[in-house]
Amino acid sequence: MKTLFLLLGLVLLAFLTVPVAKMVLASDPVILIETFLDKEVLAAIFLTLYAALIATVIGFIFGTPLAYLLAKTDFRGKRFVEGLIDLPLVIPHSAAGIALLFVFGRNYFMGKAFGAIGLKFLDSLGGIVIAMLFVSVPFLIDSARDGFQKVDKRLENVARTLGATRWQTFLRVSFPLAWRSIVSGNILMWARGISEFGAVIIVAYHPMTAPVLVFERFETYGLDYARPVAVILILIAMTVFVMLRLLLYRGEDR
Amino acid sequence: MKTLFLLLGLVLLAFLTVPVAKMVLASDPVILIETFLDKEVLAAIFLTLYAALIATVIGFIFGTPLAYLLAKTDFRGKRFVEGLIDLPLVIPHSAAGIALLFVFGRNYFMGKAFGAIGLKFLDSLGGIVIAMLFVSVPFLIDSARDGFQKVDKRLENVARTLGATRWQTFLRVSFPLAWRSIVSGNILMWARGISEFGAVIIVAYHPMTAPVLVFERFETYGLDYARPVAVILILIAMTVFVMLRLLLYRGEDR
Amino acid sequence: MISIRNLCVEIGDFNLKNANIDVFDGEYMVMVGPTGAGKTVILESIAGLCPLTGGQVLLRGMDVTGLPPDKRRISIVYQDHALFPHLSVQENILFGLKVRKVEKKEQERMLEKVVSLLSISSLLHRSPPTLSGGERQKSAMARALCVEPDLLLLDEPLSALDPKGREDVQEKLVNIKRSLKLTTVHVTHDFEEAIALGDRICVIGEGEVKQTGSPEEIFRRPDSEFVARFAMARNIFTGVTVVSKEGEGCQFRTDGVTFSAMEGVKEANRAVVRPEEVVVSVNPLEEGKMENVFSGQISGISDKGATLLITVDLPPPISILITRREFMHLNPVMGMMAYVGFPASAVHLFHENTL
Amino acid sequence: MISIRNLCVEIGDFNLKNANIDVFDGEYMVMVGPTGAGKTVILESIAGLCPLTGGQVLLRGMDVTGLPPDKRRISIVYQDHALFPHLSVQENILFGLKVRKVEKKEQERMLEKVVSLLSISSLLHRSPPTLSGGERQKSAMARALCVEPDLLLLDEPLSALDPKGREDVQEKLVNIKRSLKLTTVHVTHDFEEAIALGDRICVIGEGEVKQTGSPEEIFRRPDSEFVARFAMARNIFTGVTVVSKEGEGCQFRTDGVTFSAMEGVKEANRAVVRPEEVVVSVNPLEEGKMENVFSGQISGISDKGATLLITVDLPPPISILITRREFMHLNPVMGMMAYVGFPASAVHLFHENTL
Repeated sequence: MKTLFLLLGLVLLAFLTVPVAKMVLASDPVILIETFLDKEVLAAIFLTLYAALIATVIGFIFGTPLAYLLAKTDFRGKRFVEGLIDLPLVIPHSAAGIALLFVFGRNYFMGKAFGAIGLKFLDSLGGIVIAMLFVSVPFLIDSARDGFQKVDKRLENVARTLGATRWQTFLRVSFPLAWRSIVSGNILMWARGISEFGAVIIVAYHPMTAPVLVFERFETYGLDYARPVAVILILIAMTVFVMLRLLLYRGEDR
Repeated sequence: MKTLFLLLGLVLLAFLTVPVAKMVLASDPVILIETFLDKEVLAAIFLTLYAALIATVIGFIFGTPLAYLLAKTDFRGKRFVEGLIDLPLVIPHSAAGIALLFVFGRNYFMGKAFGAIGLKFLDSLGGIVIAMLFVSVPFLIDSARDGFQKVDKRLENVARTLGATRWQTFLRVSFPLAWRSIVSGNILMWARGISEFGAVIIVAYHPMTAPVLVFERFETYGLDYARPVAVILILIAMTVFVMLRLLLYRGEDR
Repeated sequence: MISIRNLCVEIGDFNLKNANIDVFDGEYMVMVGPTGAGKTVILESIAGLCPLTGGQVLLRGMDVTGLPPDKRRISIVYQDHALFPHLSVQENILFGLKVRKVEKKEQERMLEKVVSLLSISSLLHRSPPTLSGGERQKSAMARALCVEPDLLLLDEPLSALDPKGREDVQEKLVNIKRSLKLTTVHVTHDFEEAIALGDRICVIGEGEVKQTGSPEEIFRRPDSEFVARFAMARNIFTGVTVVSKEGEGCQFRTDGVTFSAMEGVKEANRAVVRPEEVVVSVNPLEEGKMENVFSGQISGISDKGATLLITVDLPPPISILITRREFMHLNPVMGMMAYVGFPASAVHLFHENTL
Repeated sequence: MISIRNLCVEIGDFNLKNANIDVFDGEYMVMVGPTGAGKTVILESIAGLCPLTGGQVLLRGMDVTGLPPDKRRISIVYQDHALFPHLSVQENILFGLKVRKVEKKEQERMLEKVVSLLSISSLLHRSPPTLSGGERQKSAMARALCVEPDLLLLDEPLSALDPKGREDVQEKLVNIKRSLKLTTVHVTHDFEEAIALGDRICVIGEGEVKQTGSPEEIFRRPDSEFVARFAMARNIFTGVTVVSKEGEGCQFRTDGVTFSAMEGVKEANRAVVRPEEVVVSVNPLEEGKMENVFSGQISGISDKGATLLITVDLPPPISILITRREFMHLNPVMGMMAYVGFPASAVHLFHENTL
């Protein structure tokens, strides 16, 4: 049985890794460096990392409390709320982009409100951030919720009886103990934000993020011109992800 | 503390739900029905559901054994393999599409091999399926692995001592007990497949899946023409997801 | 004094009805009941950590039912794993003082006090996961005492420990009891532990308070079958009471034999004779020394190591606890004739509601 | 016969070195040791469920070390939660016969046999999560017996049960032992359970087999401090042996007093006197009846409910176990003078390696 399972598993692993590995390894380093130094590419990469970072910070501020409430309290309709949070995973991202435009677009509701204070979303950094936030915040919430759930209720109880207020208990016990999962959720959210394409291309074709640039080059010049950009993007995303993950797992025996 | 947390959480929930709800509720039912009966739309929706289903079946066949091995055996580099499986979550999907083309494209490696038996991937159902498979199979593997991990090792031990072979133990104990998580993983994979856009648009712009159609209408005719298609797509994805989820959770107290 | 009035708690399957418990100042109360009897829930209700469906908790006459746990000055020590794993032992102990913003000097004074009381000065800079069970338990107790609580709640403090750790922690509990005179509620499923430590004992079972009293009372004068069984009073007889004419003493008739008892209880339908209060012999017992003398066949010998249980059919079977020393002297054999005797004072009568 | 030869297992922190255990055909062996001593791991090694780092398992002389668990005919019953939750009790019991493709008629015959042996006919169509602990344990035993194993392994079969379930399951275990004469290895941390059930007892501790022998041997003639402590032989004295001139009997000198013992052990440096074999009295004991007679002050009285422990300083403190009946007769008070005595046969000597 093990042999068959191993075989099936290896086929799948190969399917997941070979295309990426082959593309990365077959690239000419000289062309990669040239591409990397291309001003348009560099700007797109910087924009992507920066926008994803902003989205993650916003997600952290608003998502962590929600994760805590979902982990530690019980209320009617909790499962419904959990379903809502997973919504962005299920909705096609191009449709999600349309939905966001429908609220944040220049002529709509929030778009008008924010427009009055000079913040516009269509084809702007703001639009990229909300698109990234929408599609990647569930990863942060899920991970942080799991982290808070793993914190023993009794530790929080003990803190309360020792005189800690709810706030003190959260800051000194729950949060530090769920820290690993929260960081891990942040990394995942950032990585997902960097890689987002469908919602971003609808909300903001320009300024161009790296995934959109890959698509544009592919559409305009074809596969061979899109490849170096794709490779650089993959390398950056993977490096950040692997490095932070190693950092996080070090010393933890799971 | 609870009030502040609730407030922050509600803002985030509103951000996630209001755009979708507003778009769905503001749609004129007549236009929705008209759009739905549009041949192009209907064909795209059918193609999307069908292709995602094939991807899920393939994912089930190859992914379940891998999930079982990851849950039940220990080996050097296990964490590395787990990292590989999460690769598609981190890689920008447009870049993933390029990578897939690089292996399955007409002039490359697997593309040639499959081409010889008449199976082509670029701009075909086959291409859509592999794009969906690539980006959504991690969801199935993660969920199935969690399910297998929750199966008490001692139940499998008892089955072995009673005379069950490894196969019998898998089929009669591990699989039935992990069933819920496996089904849940399949649903999630299917839903993710339906909603995939970035990788699909690169590998197969035509035949057009629903998420690509939304993008194309948006690019060609603008927001107002893309919206009804987006709404229909969201409604279908959500209905399927919610129904199956309810079915699965019924009678389970979690 | 802490008073629990008509406490009702419902959590999942668990349901506690109208519990009334009083603990006097400086008293060490042991609450004992089978696993799953909801003892931890009662402690959490007292501390304000779990919502009540009814009832009140009074602390020194003041109703604290509405107060949040951090305002109650009630410390709780859980059975295990309740040290903050990300803090050192010292940081754990000082946690309560730090969140209350007690000044540094006072912190040091309290730290020194509890550390010497529990003899844990060598542990202060260790991390909880590296400690043994007993060390963890002592650290958790130090943390609980450091905030000078009005009431200390202990949740099965000895159950998760190996024999060595248990002895050590039990000794520390006796120290605390003697030197601090702190009002304490200790819950356990172990009846021996209750007898050894409790000033008073409260038996919980089937979702209610079954009986409260001194160890002697619970042990020798149970007022229900549940308590009698829980206190391992193996010999519980069903029968009827016949009050004797003189008014002093009474008779209890069960299954063909009649026991003499000291005091009558109205409508008593159960008699309890503790197995360690019965004398067994292979020779006829001297009459007159004991009010109840019977003979019968030995129908069971059960070896428990240091002690053994001998069962003799009077006809109703009665179990007698003897030590191995007595066993070797007696040398009983299954089926052999034996004589058993017990004083009237060993017969305790009570009324059991049977519906 | 099943023989375990030089078994070595390493899993995480756990490390078992060179364990040698023989279990004879039809024997009921109880393996006893503290929690965390690796008893479950030994059972899993015997069943082939966990990888060995060394050693062999022989079943009826055949080396089965390399056989997968489904080819060994060894059944295991875990402490709890080991019924397949998605199958009914009947399906659970028949699981082993179904996977072995035994024919229907034979399945029915075996089912009937084990069901009547364990009296669980009323449970057959229930689902495991609805059963009580004792019912689950009996169903799991039925499932294990249904495949007619050559060896039955029981992992703490009584530990997770409440007193009622425990009595019931223990009775069933005795039934099985009597009627099937099945070779059985039962592991537990409870010494009383081991004494009550074992034909022989094997004590495991600190990663090795400490002693194997009859209950009597383990109980009265421990050969290490570990076993003595585990068997609750509270009085362990360190000293030296002085063989008396006549060659029969010997003396053991410890801390200012000298005990007479029956048999000498070479270089014995420890003496054990079990607390239940010592007599205590407030009146001087008759000389001549017992070889060892001392007097001292009562320095401790510890109440365990049915029994009590009295400590008398000889000067070395010695504990004496008495029943409550004896206690009430004796009426001892702390600091009072008391006389203690025990025969030479109660003194057991052994040699403890001290490095």
